[in-house]
Amino acid sequence: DTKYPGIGREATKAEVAAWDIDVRPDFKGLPKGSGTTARGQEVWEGRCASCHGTFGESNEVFTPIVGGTTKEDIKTGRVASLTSEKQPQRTTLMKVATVSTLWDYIHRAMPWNAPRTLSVDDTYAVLGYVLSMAEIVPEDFTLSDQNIAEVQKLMPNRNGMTQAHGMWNEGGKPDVKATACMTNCTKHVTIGSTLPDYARNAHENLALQNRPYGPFRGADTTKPPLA
Amino acid sequence: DTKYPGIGREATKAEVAAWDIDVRPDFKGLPKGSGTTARGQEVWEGRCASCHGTFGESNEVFTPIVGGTTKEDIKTGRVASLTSEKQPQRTTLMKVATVSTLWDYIHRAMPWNAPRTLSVDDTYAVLGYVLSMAEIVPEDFTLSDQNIAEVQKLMPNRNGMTQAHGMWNEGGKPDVKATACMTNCTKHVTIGSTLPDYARNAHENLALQNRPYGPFRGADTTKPPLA
Amino acid sequence: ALGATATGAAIAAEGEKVILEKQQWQTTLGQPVAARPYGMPSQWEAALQRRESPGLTRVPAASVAFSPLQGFFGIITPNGLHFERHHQGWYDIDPAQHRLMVNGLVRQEKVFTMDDLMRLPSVSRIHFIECGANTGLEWGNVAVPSVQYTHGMLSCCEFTGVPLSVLLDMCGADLKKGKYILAEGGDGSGMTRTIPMDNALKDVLVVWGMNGEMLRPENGYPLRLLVPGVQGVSSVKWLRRIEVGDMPYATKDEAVHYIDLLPSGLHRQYTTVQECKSVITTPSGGQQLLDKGFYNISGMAWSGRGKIKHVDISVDGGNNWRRARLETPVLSKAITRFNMDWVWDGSPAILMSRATDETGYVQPMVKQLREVRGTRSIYHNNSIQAWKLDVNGELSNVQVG
Amino acid sequence: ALGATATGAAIAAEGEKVILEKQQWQTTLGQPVAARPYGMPSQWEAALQRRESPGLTRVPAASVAFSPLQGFFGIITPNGLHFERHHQGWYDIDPAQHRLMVNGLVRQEKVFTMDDLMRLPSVSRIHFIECGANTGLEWGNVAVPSVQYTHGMLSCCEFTGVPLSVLLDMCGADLKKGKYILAEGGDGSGMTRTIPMDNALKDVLVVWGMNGEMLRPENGYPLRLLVPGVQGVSSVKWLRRIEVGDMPYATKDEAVHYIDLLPSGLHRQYTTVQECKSVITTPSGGQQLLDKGFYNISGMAWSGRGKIKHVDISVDGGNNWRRARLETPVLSKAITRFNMDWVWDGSPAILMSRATDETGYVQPMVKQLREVRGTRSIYHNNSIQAWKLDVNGELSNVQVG
Ligand code: HEC
Ligand code: HEC
Ligand SMILES: [Ca+2]
Ligand SMILES: [Ca+2]
Ligand SMILES: [Ca+2]
Ligand SMILES: [Ca+2]
Ligand SMILES: [Ca+2]
Ligand SMILES: [Ca+2]
Ligand SMILES: [Co+2]
Ligand SMILES: [Co+2]
Repeated sequence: DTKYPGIGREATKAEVAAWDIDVRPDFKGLPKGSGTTARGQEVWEGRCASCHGTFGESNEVFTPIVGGTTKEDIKTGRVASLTSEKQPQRTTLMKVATVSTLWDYIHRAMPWNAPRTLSVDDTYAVLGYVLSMAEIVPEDFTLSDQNIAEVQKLMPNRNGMTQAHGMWNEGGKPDVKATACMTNCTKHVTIGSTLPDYARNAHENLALQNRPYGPFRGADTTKPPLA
Repeated sequence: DTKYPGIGREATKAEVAAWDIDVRPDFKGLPKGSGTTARGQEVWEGRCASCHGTFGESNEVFTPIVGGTTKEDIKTGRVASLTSEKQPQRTTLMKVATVSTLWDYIHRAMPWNAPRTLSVDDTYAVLGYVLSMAEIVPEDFTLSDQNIAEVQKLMPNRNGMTQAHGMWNEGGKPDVKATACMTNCTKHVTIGSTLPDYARNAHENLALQNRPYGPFRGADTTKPPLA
Repeated sequence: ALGATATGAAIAAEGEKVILEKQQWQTTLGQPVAARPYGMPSQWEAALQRRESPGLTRVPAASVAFSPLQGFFGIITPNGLHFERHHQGWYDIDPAQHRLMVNGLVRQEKVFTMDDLMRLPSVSRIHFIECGANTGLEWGNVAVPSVQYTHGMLSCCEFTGVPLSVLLDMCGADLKKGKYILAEGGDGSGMTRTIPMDNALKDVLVVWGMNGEMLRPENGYPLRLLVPGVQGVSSVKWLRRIEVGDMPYATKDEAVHYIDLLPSGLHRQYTTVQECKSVITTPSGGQQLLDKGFYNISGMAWSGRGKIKHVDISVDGGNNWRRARLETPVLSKAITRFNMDWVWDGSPAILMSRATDETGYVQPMVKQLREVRGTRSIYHNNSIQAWKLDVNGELSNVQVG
Repeated sequence: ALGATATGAAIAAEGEKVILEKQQWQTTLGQPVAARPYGMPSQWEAALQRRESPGLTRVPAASVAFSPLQGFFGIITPNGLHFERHHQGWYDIDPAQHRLMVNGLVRQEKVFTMDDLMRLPSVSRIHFIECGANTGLEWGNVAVPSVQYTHGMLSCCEFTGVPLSVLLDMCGADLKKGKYILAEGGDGSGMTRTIPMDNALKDVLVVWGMNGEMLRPENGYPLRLLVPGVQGVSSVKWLRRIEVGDMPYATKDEAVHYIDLLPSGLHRQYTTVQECKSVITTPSGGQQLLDKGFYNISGMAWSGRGKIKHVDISVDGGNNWRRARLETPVLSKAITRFNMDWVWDGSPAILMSRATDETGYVQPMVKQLREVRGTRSIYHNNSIQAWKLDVNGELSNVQVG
């Protein structure tokens, strides 16, 4: 470099290969390989289920991965339960539109306590197994770099994303436009929501989360408010 | 207070008396009292000499208090040794112009490890003794609020201060005026002073005082500079 | 009844003992310099800590520790109290072992050491970082009791580093095809985020310095990205790689999280700008006023779209508003501290602040956001916060309207 | 020969192990949030500490601990590394026991608790504090090896507090007769300093907040005065009393110290303004360059008389100068960070910086100061600092001219 002599060096091919592990929605970066759901089940039960549950349903360590998607969703590419108040949690498969995201992330970061220890083939296998639990692919399936683009077409929420908003770029158009009224702005002030009683002390005693001197104390939330 | 209701309260007379201990050059704030040089010697030897030396000459804990002033200085009110390169240290009495300063400070802060434990009379006594060591007052003297103004007239450096400078106030006139020459400013760059060899490692190893990474290391000052 | 207090208590006629009697710190010798070569807060400041919100996450290494904004002053976040958000725990990486790689659509793929990076032309800038999920707990209803938990995923620091544009320039990035960059972290999560190239070239920094010293391990030591004005997750910590590409990457934290569910069932993807927002930090939820009288209402305002223009404060639930004083400096994509005089007469009050940024955008009521985005958005809740002050002097979290 | 380095070392053909092999922090789970509810710097930052200068003082409770400026970034001083200067040691005073008294020429003498003070209208401002004796070791000859010891009694923080004018107003200060105030500390030294009333009314603050949190005990917790632009000793720590008076007080630290000996034998008294000054902090004395090539020259500039207008840098001992970039914000009586690109070709060099403030005052050479003030001044040495770079890559402290 003539502008900044002496700084930085060429990356070697092997170095780039070692670190450039991302996989994009167009599958750029996806390594060749494959894995069966049978092998996937082994991996899942051996290395994933303890945190995510046997069926990917566990809420113990993180929100569930599997659940809330239907055969109908696979057809439409829109997860219907996302508009239902009944579905208590949004699972991973209810949200994710791109199968590449899951391949990339599992390979990059899972198992959580031993990231980057899954082989490429095992990543295909376990991802295939997760998809099979959600009945996106058959019970007996071999996911590979060859057929993953076809699987993409089955993702239940593949049509569920919009980028039609003004919030990706600084110059984007905000979607609400409030005005700065200064006087007599509301006839009746109504309180829509207050802190539930059980939440008063749910973050432990606020008296101990404020300075013991100064303009204010912390309220003693182990007791009811002062009379 | 109508502007800031609820904030602050009147100080009581006793409170102001307890804290308003400063003594000004015009002796405002000086409490009534007195002490002999004999008592002063007791206080000095019991409570001061361990740090400042029997004759106020010690350099062990702080710069000397006594020394470097003459009978002549007492007449002129200017300490002649301040212009001499021979006087190695400037003692307190060579510098201080105002006897109030010493009364205030000894009463306020000495003994160093037990400040505010000297009585008013003992403060007169020990200050008188210090002045007697410098032969500003006689060996056998009683300093008091009645005669301290007379003693002020004997302070060796009482005429030694000037306020004729531009550095007390932000708007004052600076006493040097440099110019911001940009090119060909000095024909020959001369180095007036360099770090003495013994000073290279006198602050311990600079290698351990700089980050072990980044654009620079610390020089290993336990060794000579790299060849 | 209002809480009793030392100050409120009657003073004996002669005065207070703490003044009339000499105290230990006035009559003894204190501690030497460098007793603590690296200093710590006073023993009396122990209440100000980073804290988790119970029940919010299930495992503390994929979690949040909130900053105690209720005790903060000014705009600078003390490094010891910067909020934490990790996906796979934090590391204290040896800087000598750390590398940054730039690859993808560049003329020359490169590797930089920390030695290299810190030699490059550096800049220092004060910016906020706000997690996209800040105040997310409140999209539906009031859920948490204090500003530490409503707004505590917020910081503002002076960052020092090299503009990303310098690195892209050094590697000869293809600015025609390369419309996006991917930033990747060196932790177990290998956090990856897409940043539009325009944005990357504008004001994105690769930083090592934070408030005068190196980044703290919890905040990405020795290197992180800083994407001003954009949700915190994009400011990838422990930064190890920058790739130049021609399409967004739809990474896990762009395709499964940090997406906003609309009432239609669609999710908004790549919502990143943190819109103009403010909050009163003192007095705030869970604080207790001891007395009527004068108070300084104080808070923070910020915008991902530039500078704060003004902040208005209401003490009557939004019916009437007064303009607050803004402290200097007022900087782009940085917190601005505001203050306002107030005399509390003892009657109930509802305190709210409303910020306007230099684009003219006015911080909305939550109702307005819900009209467009519904109640299940999690991210980007920049609505006006209200604190209800009761006659007993206690403030609590409420939603108005 | 230049120092060898990991970076400089030849890279194996396939590349570096730290990249080719997976590292622990990429393959394991890190530490949880709030592992440290109050955070600390990385284990790799231990070199950056406050340090005494051996031989400077005889007892460490009446001494100085210098800040490691050689490792600082930007303008904000991290609180843990703020320099220390105590006269009788430091205390961690219980804020509930601390009081501020205002007395003297006022209509109503008053006592304030911390509860009281923190309710008053507060302001936040970024200002430097420089000890009047900073760089004092160098009035005669070069004495110390690194910028930590030449310039390390310098800081710049965001302070929060109440303007002193508000307190004076509350007490009804007699502004006609009351031309001076006395500020007094609560420590054993009862540090006392006179401040002209004009100054006191203008921008002096009574502060408790420093960089977002409370002052550290070493820096006056829970309350100190902040006299912007003036030598640090006037910013009295552990502030307990303000008196309004009609003449200067000639306190020990105004009559025996912080006075400047002129060649005539006269001492200048009440010299307090810290005039315009700058220093290159990286690279600086005692640092070792590992290689030729590109470097960022970086440093700090400040003036007690206002804002920095520009900073010039010379690499040839002052013969030729180039203008440096100033980082934002540029604030009055605050540090301004400057940077300049530089390619080192391996030949000897002498690096100097020269600041100009908004009054047009140009930082002088030490020779110019000595022409007026002689060599025995101790205080207010704001002269241009020079660092000599040798062919071996080591920088050392020199005086030019
Ligand atoms: C020790 C616990 C643990 C194990 C074992 C584990 N995970 Fe996870 N997993 C987590 C946690 C925690 C997260 C959330 C991480 C975060 O916050 O970014 C997660 C996230 C995920 C996600 C993304 C879910 C979402 O909605 O963001 C997927 C997919 C996943 N894991 C798959 C796997 C697979 C496949 C395996 C085994 C190969 C596995 N996990 C093993 C704990 C675990
Ligand atoms: C334990 C040691 C110690 C003792 C005992 C002590 N002093 Fe000091 N004295 C000091 C130190 C240290 C200083 C400098 C303090 C500072 O840096 O502000 C000092 C400063 C002074 C000064 C100001 C000198 C100057 O030039 O600033 C005077 C006057 C003084 N002492 C008088 C006394 C008297 C009178 C006593 C006894 C009543 C006394 N000292 C006892 C350590 C001591
Ligand atoms: Ca190199
Ligand atoms: Ca890639
Ligand atoms: Ca009161
Ligand atoms: Ca007085
Ligand atoms: Ca997440
Ligand atoms: Ca001193
Ligand atoms: Co986040
Ligand atoms: Co000082």
